[in-house]
Order: sequence, then structure tokens, then C-alpha cells
Amino acid sequence: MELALSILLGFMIIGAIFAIHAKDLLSAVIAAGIVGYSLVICFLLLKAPDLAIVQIVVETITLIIMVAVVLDSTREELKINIDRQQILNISLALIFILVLIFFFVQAIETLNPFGQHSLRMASAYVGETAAKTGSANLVTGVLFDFRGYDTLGEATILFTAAIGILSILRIKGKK
Amino acid sequence: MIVYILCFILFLVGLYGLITRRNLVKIVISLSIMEFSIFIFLVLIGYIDGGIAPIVSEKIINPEYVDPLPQAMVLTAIVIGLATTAMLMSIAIRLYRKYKTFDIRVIKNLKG
Amino acid sequence: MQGMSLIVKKVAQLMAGLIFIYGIYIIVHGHLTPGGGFAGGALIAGSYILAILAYGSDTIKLKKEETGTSLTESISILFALMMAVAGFFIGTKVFFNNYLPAGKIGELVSAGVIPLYNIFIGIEVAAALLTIFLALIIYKEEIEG
Amino acid sequence: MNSLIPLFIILPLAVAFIIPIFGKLTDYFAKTITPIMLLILCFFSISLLFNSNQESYIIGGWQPIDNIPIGIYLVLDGFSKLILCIISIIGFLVSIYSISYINKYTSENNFYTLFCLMIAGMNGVVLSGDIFNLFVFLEISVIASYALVAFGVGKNELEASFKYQVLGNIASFLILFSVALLYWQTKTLNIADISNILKTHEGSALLTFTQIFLITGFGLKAAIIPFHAWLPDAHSSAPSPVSAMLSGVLIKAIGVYVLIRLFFNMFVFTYEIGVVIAVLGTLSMIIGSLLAINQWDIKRLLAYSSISQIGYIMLGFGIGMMILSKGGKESIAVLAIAGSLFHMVNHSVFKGLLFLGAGAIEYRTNTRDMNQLGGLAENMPITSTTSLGASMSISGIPPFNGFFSKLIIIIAAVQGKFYLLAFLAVIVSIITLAYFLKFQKSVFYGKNKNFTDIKEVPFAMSFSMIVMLILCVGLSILAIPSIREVILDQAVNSLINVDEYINLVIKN
Repeated sequence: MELALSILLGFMIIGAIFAIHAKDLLSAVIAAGIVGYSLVICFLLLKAPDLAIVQIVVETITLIIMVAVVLDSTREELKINIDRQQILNISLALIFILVLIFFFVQAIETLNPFGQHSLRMASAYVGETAAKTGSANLVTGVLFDFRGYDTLGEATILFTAAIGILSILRIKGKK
Repeated sequence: MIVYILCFILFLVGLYGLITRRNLVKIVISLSIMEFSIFIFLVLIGYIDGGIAPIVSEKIINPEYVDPLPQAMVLTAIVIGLATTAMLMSIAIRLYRKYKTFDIRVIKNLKG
Repeated sequence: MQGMSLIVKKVAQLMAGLIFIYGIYIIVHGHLTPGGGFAGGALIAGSYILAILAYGSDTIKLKKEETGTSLTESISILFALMMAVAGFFIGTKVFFNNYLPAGKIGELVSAGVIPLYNIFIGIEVAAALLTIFLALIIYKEEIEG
Repeated sequence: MNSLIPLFIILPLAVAFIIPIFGKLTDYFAKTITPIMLLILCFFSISLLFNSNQESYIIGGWQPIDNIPIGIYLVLDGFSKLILCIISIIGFLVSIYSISYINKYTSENNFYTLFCLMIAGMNGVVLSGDIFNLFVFLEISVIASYALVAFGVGKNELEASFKYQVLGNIASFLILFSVALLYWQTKTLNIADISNILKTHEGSALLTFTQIFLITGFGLKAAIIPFHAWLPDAHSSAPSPVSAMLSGVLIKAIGVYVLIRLFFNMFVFTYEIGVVIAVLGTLSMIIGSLLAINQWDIKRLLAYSSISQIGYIMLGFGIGMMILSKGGKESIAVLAIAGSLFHMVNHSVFKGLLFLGAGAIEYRTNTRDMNQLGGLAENMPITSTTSLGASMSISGIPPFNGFFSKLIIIIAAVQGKFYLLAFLAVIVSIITLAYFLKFQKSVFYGKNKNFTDIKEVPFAMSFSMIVMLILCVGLSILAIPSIREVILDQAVNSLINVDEYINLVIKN
């Protein structure tokens, strides 16, 4: 299990690097989409069918929006001259990243390894959720009953984004 | 352990793209890659070896489920990610109309 | 935006219908099988988007559609909020209380208010995603025109 | 359980959802319902402030099992009462002001919808006792503010909003990542429960890692110095009422408030964290004010000065933390923290007023460039007087509130033997006076070159500004010990006594 996931994550990292370096914006967007679809397989491997369904649909819609924007504007990536500024940027980024990885590896050493976790808050949700909420799908039970308040917030975020996009895409801002 | 580290590397790949790229669309892509890595990380935290998907059925006796709470959190986070990506893209297309380019080195009216 | 060829249109018509029905199935069975309001709502929005992409946005009067989706969105999320506020008055008088009987696990009508939330959130998500998509499409057209 | 705390979230959300439905019927629907809603919240929050009840509210009524909280908690203690009060009062005044101001823009209903959503998000953050719920409501308020910054849809607004969104998203990811790390360590999301578990933990490397991520994330939201890049652009490009909300309330409610809440009530704070916060605060204070001197755009100057004033607030909290963790005199720490809270209240009032004044100038003259303005005092007496008062308040001239809060922070620094910090705070105060003198002189006094025939702003706008000026003077009474005890010390106590916060949520 851990091996399969590691290989999948390795592919995702390669896909992500390709998406960042692609010369054509359309292929960059599609590569990012493929990374997103690999996420679906990860979710299925990790026993999260709910997330897999949501992610596959949401990724499709995101991809449609991004492809629409790219096709509507330009597909060409900018020419980046490898000048001193750029080299400085890249090397700084790499150093920063190496330092972060070093600290992260140090930090997570003490914690439980893959697949061995205990439950605390969630033990109540798993134990008798079904009996209390009556929902056979425990994730839905958590989402709409124990943490229904979060879900209202989440729906509000989509509402906010829709209203926000309607206001951003107005033709004229000021009278 | 290696899975968590790979996850973190995916996060940092997004960060690297964010620092080095100069294209609005590439910046949005980098941000969504960072987002993906956090989703996997959260689900990994909830995974239990030998656990089954959190759906109650009477056929299975004495089941051990994976942790449903991180899954609910990721579901919320996915929708938030969709909202932020859509906002970013709408601003990017609007900026493209005004400047005819996606280059952030050209788009800099504000300084100082 | 121009529509696509006849074959694409016919196939899209068929597929859009199927996806729409599947979305409704996912919403209604949200408390029993994987999926729920979010997945189903996004599927319904996807079916509309598929049809719009195949037929081209010229065929429908989009300006009107947009106000329609935006209104649907507001109304459905208002209903979801009202359901939550109703918890103040029914049952143990707490915000977000699940005041309907839980019923028997595994039946379609069970789990108290969860299926109702699923339906309202599903409509809200579908309308919101459609609003976002239509806003992008309409903006594009008015600049060119 | 008959408490009405959830009204703070329900009312703004309901208004936000109703406006798109009925707003098309008449132009005045949104313009009347928003101020009315906020006025109700004002009275409610003020009545809570004078009532020493602290309470927690379980959403959905899920009682804890084995002393493990399983529902989402809303927690109302002294600190959150204070911030709720600020949000409602400033929100009410700004919404009144917007009635006239927003006439310049199209689709006013969307403006009010987003405004209500921003208020709802901030109230949710302040009340939440659950770290993931806090993240969700934080996202509501920042997404609404992204859209509000870009509301004018000009080149500058869109660019500022894009920058703001990119940095804001990074901050959100860091926060979500640290929520994940915290869940990994403690297997719970409730702040009080996490605090209970962390008390027994040894300080591990992962905990430090999480704390660094959290400081970076919320530092980006609060625009402390190394993370400030978005603030001047976003706050100067937004419509003026929105700038007043962003600078006056948003960076405090979702940046400083959460940072302080988490580090006082969730983590066991150490001396190092106190040092980090005090150093970041001092840096913000100095660099923000130095950058502000060179600005010739009114709103950019005010935006940089916001960074500098946030520095003062962080400095006070940092001093308090350092003293408490070293086991020093508690009375000095209380003084420092009370000074910070006082300055937080004051800053939202006078910075809000200054941005509203800048908006009034822009409303009549359509420019923000100080070189073109001058001599407006004759034509716009109300704007001139109110903004003079606010400038004096922010630079610490005695009868105004800004003087007392800065004085308290400086006294605490001297008593705690941080003489360098006290000295720097005095110097920055003098620099602040310098750039506000420049602002006053070049905008309201001197020779009126271009705008000789402009009028005073409409009533709704001048009303808000006058009320805010009265607040500027009136808030000075908080410096009187007996009144301070009622309002500020309540908040300080809920921060210092960690056990009290835990007991509020987990009742034994």
C-alpha cells in the first residue's frame, strides 16, 4: 500500500514539475489536471470514495474553467531570460526548499508511522454515529450533523465566490 | 514515513513554481498543486491500515473504519480550493484583457 | 461561442441527461452511498456546462440564465440556513439541531434532516458553479461584441 | 442553552442571502437592511461587554463523550467580546458611510452582500472554538475581501487583488497545513482540548514546526513586516469604506486576534515565542513608519501607517508573553497586554476614520495625490476637523485615545526593563507625528491650487466621521482604572488564565 502510494506520489511530483516548466500553457494546465486526477486514485487507495467522487467532478470543472481561460487568451509561455536575477531566484528557492525538507524530516520522526493512527475526537463519530444521526455514510453524517456548521460555511464560500466573480467580471466598475 | 515526505515535496514543488514563475496562469497552477498536497496529507493522517471506507453496512461484522473526520475536512477544503481557483482565474482573464499579457513583470502599476 | 458538429451535439444531449439524472441520484442517496450534496450538485452543473459547450452559447439567451442561477443559489442557501435556524425552535432548541427522527439505517427516508440539507446544498452548489461558468462565458462575449 | 450567540453569524448571513433575492425590487433595500442589522449587533455586543458572563455554546447540542468535545463550540470570553464590539461598531458606521459613497460604483447590491459576508466571516472567526471551523470562516471573510478589493475593476484594483489573493492563499495553505499537523499530534480539533493535550506534551520539534507555520500564516494575514507586501496595494486600491474595514478590523480580527488567541490559549507559550513576536512587532513598527514617510498617495501613507501601528499591538503582546514566561511580575504583563488591547480598539477607530476621510477627499476631488491637493480645510470643514482629530490621535497627542494606549505600552516596557523597546516606541511615535503633519499640511492647509469650488460630503458620510471622532475622544475614558477594569481587564484575564478558557469549554 505504502509502496503504491509512493510511486503514485512520485508520478504526481513529476507531473507537477512538468506543469510548472511546460512551454505551452495549455499543456501546463492539462498536466496540472492530470495531477489532480491522480489525486482521485490516491483517495480511492486511501478508502475515501466520497472524496474521490467530489474531486473528480471538481477537477473536471476547474479544468474546464482553466482551459477556457487559456484558449481565450494566449497559449504561449513567457520567455524567461536566464539572467542573474533568475539564477539567484532559483537557487534561493532551492536552498529554502532543502532547509524546509530537512526540518520536516526532523520534525515528523517522533510521530506514528503510516497507517497507524489512533482516534480521539473521531472515535465518537465512528462508534455510534450511525445510531445517532441515522446516516449510513459516516462522512455525510460528520459533514451535515456533527459539523454541519462547517458545511454551511463551505456552501457560503461558494456563494461568496459566485457573487465575487459576478462583481469582478462586471463590464463597468464605476458610473 | 516516505509518503509524508513525498507529500511535503509536492507542496514544495508548488512553492518553487510560485517563487520562480512569472506567468499568472503558472502561478495559479502552482497554488493548486500546493493545495493537492495538503489534501493527500490530511487523508493520510486519517488512514488506518486494514480499515474500510466509512460506510456502515450490516454485512461486515466488527468493522474498523478509517477516520471520517479528515475526509470531511478535505471535502470542505476541496470546495474552498475550487472557489479560490475560480476567483484567481477570473482576475487573471480580466488582467489579460487590460494588458494583453500574463506577465507579472509588465503588470506593475503599483509600486513603492 | 460557436456550437460544435451535429454528432457532438446529439451525444452531448444524451450524456447531459444521463449525468443530470446521476447527479440527482447521488444527492438523494447522499446519506447512504458515497457522494452527497457537493458531488451531486457539481455533477448537475457539469451536465449543464456540457450542453452549453456542445451547443455553443449563442443558442440560449445567457444573460437571463445567469440571473436565474444566481437567484436559485441565493434561495436554496437561504433555505439551508433556515433549516439550521429552525433548530432554535424545534427539539432541544439548539442551532443546527437534527430535529427529525433518525429512522432506520439504510433506508432512503432516514437520518433526520441530513437528506434535506443534501438537497438544498446540492441545488446551491449546482447554481453557484453554473453562475461562475456563465459569468466567464458572458464576459468573453461582451468584450468581443 | 438558550443563549443567542449564534445570532452574530446568522443575522449577517441571512441578510447576505436575502439581498440578492429582494435587492432588485428597490434600490434602498440593501442600503437600509445592512445598517439596521449591524445596529442590532452593536447593541447586542455592547450589552454582552458590560455583562461579565462567559459562556460556550455547542452547535447541534452534541454533549462531550468521556470529556472529549465532539461538536463545534462557540466560545464567548472577554477577548472575543471586545473584538465583536469593534467589528459591529466600525461595521455599522462604515455601512452608513457607504450609502452615499457607493453611488459611484455599479451593482451596489453585490457590494452589500459581500460586506455582510465579510462581517459574518469575521464574527465566525472570533467566536469559533474549533480550529478547522475557524479556518472555514476565515476563508469566507478573506474571499469576500478579495472581491471587495477588486470592486472598482480598474487596472490597479485587479492587480492589487491578484497579489492579495496569491499571498492570502499561501497563508491559507500554511494554516491548513498546520491544522493538519495539529490534528496529527492531538487527534482533535477543539482548541481547548488541544491545549489540554499539549500541556502534558514535551516540546517536540514538530510543535515548533507547527508554530512557525502558524506564525507565518497569520503573520501574512496580519501583514507583519516580512509578510507585508500585499497590504499597501490592497488597502490603497480598495473602495475607501472597504479600506476602512480592512485596515480597521479585518487584519485584527483574522490576523492578530487568532495569533494571540492560539499562542495564549492553545500553545504553552515559551520565552522564544515572546521574543519572536516582540521582534516582529518592533520591526513592523519601525519599517512601516519609515516607509510611510515617502508616500505621496494619501491611502498608501495610511496603509503603511497601519503596518506600523500593528507593530505596536504585537509589541505589547510580545512584552506580556516575555514577562509571563519568565515568571516576572504579573501586574506588568497585565499592563502590557491591556495596553495592546486598548491600542487595538483605538487603532480600529482612528484608522477607520482616517480612511473614511481619505475616501471623502477622493469622493469630491477624484484624486489621492498629495501634490495636487491643498487648502481643503475651507471647503470641507467636517472632513478636515475629523481627520485632524484622528491624526492627532494616531500620533499620540494627549486628549485623544491614541496617547493613552501608547503610553500604557511604553510604561509597561519601561517597567519590564525593556528600555530599548520603549525608546524605539517613542521614536516611532515621533516619526508618526511627522508624517501625519505632512499629510495634514499638504491636504487641508496651504494653498488651494486646483479645487476651489468643491462642497462638503453628503450627510451620511459626514455623520459616520463625526461619530468616529466622538469615539476617538470618548475612548480615552478606558484609561481610567475603574472603567479599564470592567472592559479591558476582563479580556486580559481570559487571555492570561489558560485554565479558565479550558474550563469554559470542557466542564468537569
